[in-house]
Amino acid sequence: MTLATKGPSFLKYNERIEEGDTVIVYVTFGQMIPTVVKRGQTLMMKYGALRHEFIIGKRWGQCLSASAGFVYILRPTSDLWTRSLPRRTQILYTADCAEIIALLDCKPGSVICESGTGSGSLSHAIALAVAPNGHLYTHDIDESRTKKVQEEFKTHGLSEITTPVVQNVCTDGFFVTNACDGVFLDVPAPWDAIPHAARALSRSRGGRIVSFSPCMEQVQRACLAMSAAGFVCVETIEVVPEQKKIVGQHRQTLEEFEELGDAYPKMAKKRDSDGKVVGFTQLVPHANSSAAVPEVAPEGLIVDEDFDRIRDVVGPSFRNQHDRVVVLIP
Amino acid sequence: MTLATKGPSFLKYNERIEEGDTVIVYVTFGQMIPTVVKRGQTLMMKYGALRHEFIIGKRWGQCLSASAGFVYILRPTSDLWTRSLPRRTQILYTADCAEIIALLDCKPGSVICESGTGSGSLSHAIALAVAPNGHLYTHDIDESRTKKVQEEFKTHGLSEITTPVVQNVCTDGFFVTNACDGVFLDVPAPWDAIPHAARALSRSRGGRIVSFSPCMEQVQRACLAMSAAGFVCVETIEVVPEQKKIVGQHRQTLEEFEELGDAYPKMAKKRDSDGKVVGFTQLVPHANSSAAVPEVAPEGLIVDEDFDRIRDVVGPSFRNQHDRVVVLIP
Amino acid sequence: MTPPTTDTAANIISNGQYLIVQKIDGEQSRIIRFTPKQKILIEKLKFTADSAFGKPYGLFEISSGQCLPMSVDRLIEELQLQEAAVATSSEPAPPTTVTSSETIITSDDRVVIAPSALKLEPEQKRQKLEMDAVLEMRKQGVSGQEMVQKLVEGSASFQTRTVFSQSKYIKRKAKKHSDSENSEIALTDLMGAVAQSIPCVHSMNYDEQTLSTFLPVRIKCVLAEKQLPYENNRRPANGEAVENNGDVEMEEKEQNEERKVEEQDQEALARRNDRLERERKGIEMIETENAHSLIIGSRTVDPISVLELLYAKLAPSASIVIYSPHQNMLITAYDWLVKRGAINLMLTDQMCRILQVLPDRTHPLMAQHVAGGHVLTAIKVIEK
Amino acid sequence: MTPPTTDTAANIISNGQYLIVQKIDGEQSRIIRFTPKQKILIEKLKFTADSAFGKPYGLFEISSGQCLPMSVDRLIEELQLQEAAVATSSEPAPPTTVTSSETIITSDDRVVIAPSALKLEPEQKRQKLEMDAVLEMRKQGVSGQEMVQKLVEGSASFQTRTVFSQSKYIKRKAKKHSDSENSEIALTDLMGAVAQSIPCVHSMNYDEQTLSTFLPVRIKCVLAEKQLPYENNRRPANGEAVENNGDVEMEEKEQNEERKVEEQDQEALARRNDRLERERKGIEMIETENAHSLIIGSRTVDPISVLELLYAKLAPSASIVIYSPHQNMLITAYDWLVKRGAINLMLTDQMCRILQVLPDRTHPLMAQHVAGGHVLTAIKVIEK
Repeated sequence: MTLATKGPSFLKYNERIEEGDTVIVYVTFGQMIPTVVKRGQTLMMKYGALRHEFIIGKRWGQCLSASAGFVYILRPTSDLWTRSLPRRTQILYTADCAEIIALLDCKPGSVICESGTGSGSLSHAIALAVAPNGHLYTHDIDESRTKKVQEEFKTHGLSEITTPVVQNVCTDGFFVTNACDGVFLDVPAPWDAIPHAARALSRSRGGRIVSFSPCMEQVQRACLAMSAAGFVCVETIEVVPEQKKIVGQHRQTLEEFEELGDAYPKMAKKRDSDGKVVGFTQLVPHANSSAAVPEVAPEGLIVDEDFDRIRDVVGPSFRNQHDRVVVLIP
Repeated sequence: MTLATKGPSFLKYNERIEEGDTVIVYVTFGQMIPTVVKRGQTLMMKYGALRHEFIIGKRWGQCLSASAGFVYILRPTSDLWTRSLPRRTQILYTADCAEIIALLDCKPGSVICESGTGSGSLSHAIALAVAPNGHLYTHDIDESRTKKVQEEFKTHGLSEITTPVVQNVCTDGFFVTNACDGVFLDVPAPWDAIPHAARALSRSRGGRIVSFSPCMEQVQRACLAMSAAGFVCVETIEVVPEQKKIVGQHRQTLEEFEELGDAYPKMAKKRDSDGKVVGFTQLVPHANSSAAVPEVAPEGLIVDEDFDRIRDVVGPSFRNQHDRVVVLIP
Repeated sequence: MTPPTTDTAANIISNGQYLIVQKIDGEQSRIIRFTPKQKILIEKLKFTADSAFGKPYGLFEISSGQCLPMSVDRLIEELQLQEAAVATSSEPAPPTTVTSSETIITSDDRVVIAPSALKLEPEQKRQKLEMDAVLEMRKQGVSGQEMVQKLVEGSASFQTRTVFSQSKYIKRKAKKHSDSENSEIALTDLMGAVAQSIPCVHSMNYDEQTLSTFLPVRIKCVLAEKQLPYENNRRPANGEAVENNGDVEMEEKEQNEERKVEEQDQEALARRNDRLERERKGIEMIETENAHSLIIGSRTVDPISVLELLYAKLAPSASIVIYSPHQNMLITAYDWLVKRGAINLMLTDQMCRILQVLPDRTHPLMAQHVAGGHVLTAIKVIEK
Repeated sequence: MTPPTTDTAANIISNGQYLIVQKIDGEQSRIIRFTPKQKILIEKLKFTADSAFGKPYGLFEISSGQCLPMSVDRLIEELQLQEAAVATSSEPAPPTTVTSSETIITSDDRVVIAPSALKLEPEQKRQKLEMDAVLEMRKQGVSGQEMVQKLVEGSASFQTRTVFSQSKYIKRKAKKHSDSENSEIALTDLMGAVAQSIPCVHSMNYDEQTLSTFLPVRIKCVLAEKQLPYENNRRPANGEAVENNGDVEMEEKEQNEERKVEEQDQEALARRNDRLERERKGIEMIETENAHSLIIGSRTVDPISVLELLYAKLAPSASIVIYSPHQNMLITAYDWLVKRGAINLMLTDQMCRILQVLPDRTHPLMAQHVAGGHVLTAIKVIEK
């Protein structure tokens, strides 16, 4: 099996963007628009209008000026595709996709069955992982979804390694039997699909099954159905990703705090010291260094959870009438 | 209600340690031994023998030399008590204790019911939080455990604010009715205890209930039993604490790595540069700065989960026959 | 050994109090100071503060802008009435027809199970069966409370379904009321919310008992203390003394305003004197080196700056607890403490996961990282 | 459109291969190179490597130190036999008498539920009832497989109990076999374990296809490249060329040893030439500035040191992914990348929670923070 080396593809790129290529238009952090480049068309977004003519012939990663701002034109990857998908409900995000692909042991040459197809987010990730000589069979009961993803695969040059199928795997099983290396399930009743999955897997090579469930009760039933179908090493894993925010770090001395308040560098009022404040040396000693904080930055308040841990570590000297608490206040 | 100002207590201390005081002997990080100081006795531990006579009359926080090393003598707090408890199975740790006390809204004057007493770890934390004018009723079906904790409360000067009760709250309810501000449950069948808990709480003041369960199924049944008993704002919370390790940070340049390998400062072989290595300037440029890493430090390998996230972000250019992967190796 | 009962008067809502207002199963809880004629608005729910005065903290029902205390008994009673309606309903709507939040309380709603599995034949059959069983129990005159008991004790199948639905029912009920401007709210006093109160401890109306545990000291005084203002035989005995103290001047705008108020209001004067007296005690406590713990919680102040001022004054065996959203601040504080021989150093982080427990759909909520920072703890000891 | 089938020969275990060895439901999995006469030991389980040669990867049963392929069908079959034994057992031992891991498979064991609740009357009654129901189904001749189906489709009560026990039974069975030197293990090839393989890509026996995707380049060459060794008209066409290259000397001990082997073994020579050819290609790829991504994963190497060497050579729109256990390293790398106009910068961390799914005792395992570090990602763009 060979891949078309000509034509648009998530797998191969020419140095410059051609008509028919899928590009990811990076507008701002968190806002990306996937677009198939076509002469005569115009993309409308936050920064105004961008005519596709301007995109064609440019290099990937180029910064282009739209009518009201700048955007970047990026090569599509499965990660960018997932992040920029317009249908943002109920899709699997990058962290989950990565974990699923790892657990399925997807690699070039792997044959994988998936159900349901859904938005095609994971389908793209799997297809790219098994390329160029593997294959993805993706099943869904919704024909319109299947058609949509089939169209996307074609546009993205992935048709030859993917087969979208309209089929209910819970009742009718999978498109292949005794053939695949891995089965991924994201269906409401995985326990019904699991015996079919066992039949879809290659008897000689063995294989893996991964079932994604949004709730505990499904997980519990899926676990026992897997054991009953002869699967071993059944494990339940939840991926909890955390994103950190990198912010300019601002360290104040207590003197600076007394003088300026809990102000971040930009807000710091430049007042002349009039003798009242002692030991005032530097305004923002560490303003240029960066520090990572959790994405959920506190709004100037200590959150309850931290505070209660603090209280317990401190022990009896707090919230106790005999010991007194000294509170420093501005 | 007044507290004894004389005698040993978790609530009041004299400046110097007296006979009968409970002290926490801090041996090493993670190894603390709670001891009641008594003339004539000797504590045996990792660093040899320590005669209690040496402890009496010393200041809290003093460093003492035992026969084979140094230890510190610390004032007991509920946190240190929890951490140093010899019975380390099935006890609630500081993070959970803190969360429970916060959710129960324990404060000086609160009246709290607890079941089971167990190791008395949480009982101590609650007693200290409600002191000096609140009260803790702690219930357990195991008389020996109750006796043990009662003895501890006496030794720790907490007798007057605590009442240990041998009673099965699931069948016989709590020691008080229409009286308390909060009920904590850590029993195998909380659903049986919840209606009793509703009766134990003050009708005029209202109150809170917190049930701790090790497994999902108990949580599910407890939730519905709470709603059925008229509790509102039912929430399920899991505390996931994480401890970070602060290590000396070592930054190598690629040149240094090529020369010395993945060596931490102590292990770095001091070899003279013989002209082969280019741009070698400094051996350990940042060795004195510290950095926090998760407690599960990697053993020189990237763990699978990280790697798979890496792979997915990178997208199609990896694990793909058409694109090639350049790997830098020493 | 009788339980000490908290004074009932302390549980009564009064003019000027800060209260926590929370809509039952609402999204947010807010701290609001209740003053006369004030309109309180929370999540589309409106009522006058006056209507809450004189009533004890607890559960309220909002009706035509008025706060009416609501007992749990009535809540359970209403629940049972609603259950009876379910039992006598003859034509339950199919579960999949639930469309809007307004119509969400259909008579069938209590036994809607596992929406994610609704498409499947066996699931639907099971629901049907259970619905029949529930109706049968109703016919036999089993009361709601009894039935809950039976279900909890009985089959796990019923247990995880029907009564969960009940819990959901309560939530939905609250929601419906909300839509019709008639819903339960909870009013709680602020005592427990110490976390939020510390930054504003000087302005909030704490009760006597709580106030006595706080000794607010202005940072200005602690910084000035470096030059020993109080040791200079100028220890202030009351507010006036502090005001006459040249080292710690009080020409701040706020202070001036307060002075005006003072002239008009003897009560305010007494409060101020009390505050300054407590400040003096606080400074004294710091000076006598008897503090058993030091808690530092700030977004921007370098903890080392505070440690340099106060660490030496802590009693040996004292705990040091430092919160910061910035890990780097804590790392430098860690190095500082290690140099001074502090022991039992720990840097911790914490995640709180909220689980949504629903019939056949128990799942963790996505937004779960509550703790926006790290905590460094240590114990001060007397060095060898 | 027929599915491409992987060559069967590729699935056969052969001499010298690196394999992942894992005991079913064991604690650890290890990478072991299988060589003749080698004794493999994993969690008290011992067998000879020879006994695995010539057999396909998969499930094995260890018996008297020998590896015997085991089919899933047989596993299920044995399970059913065992179930039948349970069904005919007349005197189930009381659940609380289970004392040691050896005797843990009592006939009653399959329906032991929620040990934490065992002391309670209602719980015990319920167990008794279900035990009876299970025995009744057995008497009616319902097969294990069918029963599982029934239970899954039927009452949630049965579903979460009996079949869970079955899953537990499989685990216990494995455990028992382990104790009697007779247990299942899984042997998997290493292809998927790329994470572990990268640091040792040059020494592991990858198959042709995988090898072709790796172009190992020695750091030495990349550093030397700063002074353009290959551009100096001294581009090496094969291994010899590299060896004669004065800038990139090859006097390392390992290389010398390899040269000896080379003299004896033509095959090794070919492998070495191939490796050097791939290195040349790798260097060329770096030079043509066509790399679509840069992944940096190191415990100690400052990512900036690598970025300074390679960032300029990346194709625009390339992804940069940096792993480090030290957050500070990534913060400085972040600043470096921001200065160069990189976009879509993200610093992420990840926790993997393992849930133990057991009958009425589903709970998260304590040790759950797997990911020992952070990942910084960015995309290179052409600046305005």
